[in-house]
Amino acid sequence: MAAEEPAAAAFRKPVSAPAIEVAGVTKVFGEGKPGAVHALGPIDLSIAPGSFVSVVGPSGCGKSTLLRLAAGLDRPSAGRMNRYGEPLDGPSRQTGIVFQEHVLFPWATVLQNVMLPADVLGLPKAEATARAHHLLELTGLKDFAHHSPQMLSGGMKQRAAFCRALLADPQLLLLDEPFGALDALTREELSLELSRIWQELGRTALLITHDIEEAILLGDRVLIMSPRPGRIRADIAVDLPRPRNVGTAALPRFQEIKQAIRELIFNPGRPE
Amino acid sequence: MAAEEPAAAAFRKPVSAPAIEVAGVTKVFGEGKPGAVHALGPIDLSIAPGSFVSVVGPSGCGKSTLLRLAAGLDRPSAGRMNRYGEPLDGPSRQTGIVFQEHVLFPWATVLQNVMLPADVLGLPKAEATARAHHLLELTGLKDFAHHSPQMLSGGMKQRAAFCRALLADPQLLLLDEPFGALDALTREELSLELSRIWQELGRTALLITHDIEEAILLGDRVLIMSPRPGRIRADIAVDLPRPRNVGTAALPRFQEIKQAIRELIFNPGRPE
Amino acid sequence: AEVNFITDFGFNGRHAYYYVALDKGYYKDEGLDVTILRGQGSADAIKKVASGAATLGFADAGSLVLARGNDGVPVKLVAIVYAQPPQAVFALAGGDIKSPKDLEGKTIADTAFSANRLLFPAYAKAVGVDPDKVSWVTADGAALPTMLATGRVEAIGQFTVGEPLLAAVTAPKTLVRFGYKDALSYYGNGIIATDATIAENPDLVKAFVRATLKGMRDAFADPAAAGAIMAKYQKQVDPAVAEGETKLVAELAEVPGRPLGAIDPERVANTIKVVAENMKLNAAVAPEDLYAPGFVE
Amino acid sequence: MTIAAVARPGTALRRLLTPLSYVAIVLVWEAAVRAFEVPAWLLPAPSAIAGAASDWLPELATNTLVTLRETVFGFLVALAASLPLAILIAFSEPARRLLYPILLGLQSIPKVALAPLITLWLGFSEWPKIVIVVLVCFFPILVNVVAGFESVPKTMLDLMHSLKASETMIFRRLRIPAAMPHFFTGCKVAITFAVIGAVIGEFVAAQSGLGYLILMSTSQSQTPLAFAAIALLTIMSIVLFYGIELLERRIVRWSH
Amino acid sequence: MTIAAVARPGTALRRLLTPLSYVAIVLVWEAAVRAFEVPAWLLPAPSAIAGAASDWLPELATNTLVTLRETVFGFLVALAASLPLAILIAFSEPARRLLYPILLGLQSIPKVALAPLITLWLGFSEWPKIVIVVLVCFFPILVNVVAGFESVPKTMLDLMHSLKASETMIFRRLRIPAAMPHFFTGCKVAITFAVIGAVIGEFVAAQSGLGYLILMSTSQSQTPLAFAAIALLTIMSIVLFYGIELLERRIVRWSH
Ligand SMILES: Nc1ncnc2c1ncn2[C@@H]1O[C@H](COP(=O)(O)OP(=O)(O)OP(=O)(O)O)[C@@H](O)[C@H]1O
Ligand SMILES: Nc1ncnc2c1ncn2[C@@H]1O[C@H](COP(=O)(O)OP(=O)(O)OP(=O)(O)O)[C@@H](O)[C@H]1O
Ligand SMILES: Cc1ncc(C[n+]2csc(CCO)c2C)c(N)n1
Ligand SMILES: [Mg+2]
Ligand SMILES: [Mg+2]
Repeated sequence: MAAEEPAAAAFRKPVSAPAIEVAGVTKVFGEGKPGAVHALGPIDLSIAPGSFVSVVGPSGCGKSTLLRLAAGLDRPSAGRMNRYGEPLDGPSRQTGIVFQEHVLFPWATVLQNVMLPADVLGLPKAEATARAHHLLELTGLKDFAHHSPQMLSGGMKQRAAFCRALLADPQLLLLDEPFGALDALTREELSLELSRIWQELGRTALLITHDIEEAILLGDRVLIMSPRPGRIRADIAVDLPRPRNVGTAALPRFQEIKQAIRELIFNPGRPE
Repeated sequence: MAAEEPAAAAFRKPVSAPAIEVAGVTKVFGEGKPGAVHALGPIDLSIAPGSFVSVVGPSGCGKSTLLRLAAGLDRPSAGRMNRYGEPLDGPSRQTGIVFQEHVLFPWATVLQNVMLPADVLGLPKAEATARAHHLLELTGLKDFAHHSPQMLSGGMKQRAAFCRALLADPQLLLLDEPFGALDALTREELSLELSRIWQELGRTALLITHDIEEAILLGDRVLIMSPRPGRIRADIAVDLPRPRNVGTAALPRFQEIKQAIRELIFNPGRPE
Repeated sequence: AEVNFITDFGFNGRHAYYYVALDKGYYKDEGLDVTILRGQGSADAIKKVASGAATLGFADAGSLVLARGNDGVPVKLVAIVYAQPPQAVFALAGGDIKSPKDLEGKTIADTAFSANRLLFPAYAKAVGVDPDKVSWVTADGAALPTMLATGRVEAIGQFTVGEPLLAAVTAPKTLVRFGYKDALSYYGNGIIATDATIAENPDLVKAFVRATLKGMRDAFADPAAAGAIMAKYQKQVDPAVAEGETKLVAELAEVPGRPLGAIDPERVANTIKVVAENMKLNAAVAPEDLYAPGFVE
Repeated sequence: MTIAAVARPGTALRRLLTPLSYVAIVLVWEAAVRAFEVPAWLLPAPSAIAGAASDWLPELATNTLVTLRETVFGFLVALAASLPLAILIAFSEPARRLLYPILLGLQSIPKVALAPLITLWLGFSEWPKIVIVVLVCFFPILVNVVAGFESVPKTMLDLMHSLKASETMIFRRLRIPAAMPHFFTGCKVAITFAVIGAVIGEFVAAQSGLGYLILMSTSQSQTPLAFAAIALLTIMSIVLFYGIELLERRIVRWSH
Repeated sequence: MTIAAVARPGTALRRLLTPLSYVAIVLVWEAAVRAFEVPAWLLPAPSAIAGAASDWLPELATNTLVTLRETVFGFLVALAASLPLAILIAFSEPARRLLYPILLGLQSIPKVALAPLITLWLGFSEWPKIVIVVLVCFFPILVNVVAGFESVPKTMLDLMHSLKASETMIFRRLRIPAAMPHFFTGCKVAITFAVIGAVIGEFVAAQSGLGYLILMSTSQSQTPLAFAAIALLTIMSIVLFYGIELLERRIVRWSH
């Protein structure tokens, strides 16, 4: 493995090296074949370490594609990508992902699913188990730890996937609509919980969401993407005080930003 | 098959026979076994033909379970269910469902997936194909008709499943978060499209959603469910004018109802 | 008439005389259109004849005793070919096996339940060997010659007519043979037909036997020619091997003072006795049940 | 679980259907043999077979044990051999291109033709028979397990890759559980061939076992005994098959 | 697609790995036979086998065709028989309980033992051989297809049930496509057994075919010829296997 672990790299490199840096990246599926889909880009993007970036954009515009590229699961068709100053050429153990299709292993219990990163990364078992139970409790899945995932509701599966992504306390969180299947109350609770964890531990996060309020409530920046092929139409700084909480959404500045974003989304004709 | 098709039954029965009638229904998974889950009820509910009922409730409270019971895919553990005055003892061809996990066949194209009900119900092919293309166009999937579902984004898959549910123009629509994976704009467009179709053709609809605005915008009534085991905590009539459109959400009455529902959800202590 | 004739096992040089009869038109002269089919062992050939899959066949008299006594198969001998026991034990020459007595303490390989093995006690007693001091192992027929050649076993069971092929494999080493015919007198293989065919179609049976015996006499008179004819029909058979085997068939078939093919009731009785003493026979078999007289003219 | 399990008649009756079907076949067979007076050497009546079986009970019992041991042992060896090979083949493209054709070649060689040679090479022991059992039954396991390893959904692979899981870890946590249903399908096919392999082995190189007994009874025209041995082999095979199915139901619970 | 396909060396080299591995085996074999002076009747050298093959070219060619025809025909009959049976078994619980054990019994009967009887019943024709091929190879198809039919995810079944689709429709639109990968796995296993079945049939009841040629040449100690026939059978089996795999890749595109 040529690439160093980003956590270590972060100490060696100038502090300013972005967690994720994307330059001129495009993605074309089935390149050269008939029916090829130009999904993304060109995109330029830089995510500072410790920042929280929200992404909103129309369905099919390439958000998940971008996230998979950032995770090192796919290679861009063109352009360069760095992670903590090093070329991004594969996944890193310091990344926690919630996939849009919350993937759970049907042969394992909910707890075993949540424990997967500890298993794979070889984390101390007792600690990890304690953390898993803590996360399950937090997400209201305590009573289902030893159930099989098939017995969970859609939203419960999503919460289990969320627990799994957080288990190893990764440096970088890549979240693809992690609360999409949750009711408003649970959603708010969990997103504030995420915000708290992120701030407390100083992690970096990239959140894809369709909920504009959520994007603002959590983000330092909100990226607004154009329809396919997805480009960054706007990059809006969220200058709201931290820590954020239920009250934040009531602030006039919040409403201002929300209105600005809604404008951008609902009147896509206006160029940025 | 003893049960008559509801479409026919609707003509014979007094017009007042509810489309769906639920009396004292409960659902316990794994009844009698250790780890049994009391998922739902007891629930009493009556859905008038031609009405649009929205359901909101916390994740895991039994919404999908209720929908599956209404679809005739599961049997209740206790209680009675009727469809258009007849005992509900299995699925009906007059029902269109969007499942929470938008199920698409990977071996078929998007168009073929959307055409499935026409195939199964033996509808005239040419007509159905025209309708399928119309629906794909409406949902922005025109260019992907001949792609395979694996090539779609999460939201695009959901839209394809939505097209499939509408293809055969069913009497009863059962929709489990059909727009959950869509961005705000697409979501609004499609939900208003649904509202239009429903009103135009005089169908009955049961919509599960986590979006309170969507629940109000579309529903004649909004059912608010309690946490598991899910019961109906509140049944709120939405006395907003029809047809609804983008402007509806701006009405003060809309905001009033929304506020009432938020109250109920975010302060679950208060009994109804 | 169409006649399916089934051999006892495969197509070997020892069957050359049937091909001689075929090649020289002896069957055709009798109005018979003969197809020679390959057998899977005597027990199988007997059943094939009994079931009508083959009209006539070539099978071991001992097997026939068992077939009648155990399974009640309605088949009889109509002519004998191996008028003396064909079974033998072979060892490599130049080793420490020189006489039958030397087999004591040795291991002999043979196919499962071959008559070589089952009748060995009779032979052993006749030549003064203790059969209990000889051990037997089982191997597939295809592997036997190689086992002897490679020294995996010290001796193998084989029909005397198998010697040429065996010699080809063990060459340059030569063989010692202990033939049961040197000590015992019972029948080996002969031509068989069902009771029904014998009763309903005796002329056909007679004609077949007649033509076969004619071919046999020709073959015995000129084994080299018989070998060449055989190889013409069965390319895989080496003419020299077929020639050698034909000579050995003659050794078994020709009994001084008896017409070729003729069945001696006394030997039939002795055959039954030997089988009954050495194998598991469920019901007694009378000599009349085993052969039909009058087909060898 | 079958599809029709939804519409279930009385459970007791359903349980009995399998044994009843066997009984029915035996009865029809007996009746047919008697009605058409089929001779014993062509097709013996079940009663005649049962008679032979009771006459030869001790021999049948000991020989059944011999064949059973060879079958099970050979099957286990095949299992032990084919699992690492399947892993190697699924794991590495070069291994797949090198090994798969060779194993396929090995499977393709008609074992009935090879059996005598194997005896020649391995001498008089249990081994020729076990090698034949292994050669006859490793392939269904191998092919099914390879297919199972490759049946893993891409989304699950992505999950593991996102954790930078080693191939070993992906095997342990993902491919192996995902391949379990295929593995059992392969085992169920293989075990029936293992029994057949044992018989082939015994035909060619044995002093005991049911195959040997069949050979003996055939060569001595004891047809009912041959059928008794065949019946025992069939029963052995069925019992082993359902034994594996039982194991499968205990282990693979999630696919339902 | 293998897992390791991600890390791919030169494609041309990879393509050549399979043939090269075969060539390597043959060369090692030749060298070993020469070095240790293995006698031809124990293990002939590839060159000796090639020599025999060229001497017997016309016979080998015609007999190969005979065996190929039996194999393919028997395989197709097995396919035609096992697909409806698999549907019946997956479709109906009583059919499963009645039929599956019987078919399992049929599979479990050692065909080597049964083959002589089948010839007795069917006489000297093509049929005993084809029946044996069918009996030897129907089971892997059946078991795999049944497993395939049952591998359908519950969510997809719910979708079909919600449309009140008939069982026929569920089969056509859901179970059959879902079972395709299993079906091909079964076919790949079955085709190799079909070749073996043809050889067993020819051993017992044939006057032509490669199995017959093996038997004839072995009985006359023409070992190189026997090996040439075995080699041809192996090649036939490999070609048929990869032919099915090719078909699979054209038809099953979605599982990747
Ligand atoms: N494997 C693939 N093959 C071909 N096209 C693909 C593939 N994956 C994605 N696409 C295409 O790329 C485009 C972007 O997809 P992506 O999943 O990134 O969208 P998204 O922004 O996440 O949408 P959503 O909000 O609906 O999830 C879509 O048009 C999709 O059809
Ligand atoms: N097959 C099953 N076996 C056991 N328990 C189940 C099963 N299906 C659902 N449940 C349980 O029933 C309860 C209700 O599930 P349901 O899917 O109806 O919730 P929901 O309201 O749709 O939630 P969400 O909004 O998260 O989709 C949950 O606690 C779930 O664990
Ligand atoms: C004497 C003798 N020579 C060679 C073989 C080799 N062999 C064993 S099996 C087989 C194929 C047909 O059975 C071949 C060629 C043998 N067994 N016996
Ligand atoms: Mg997406
Ligand atoms: Mg749900």
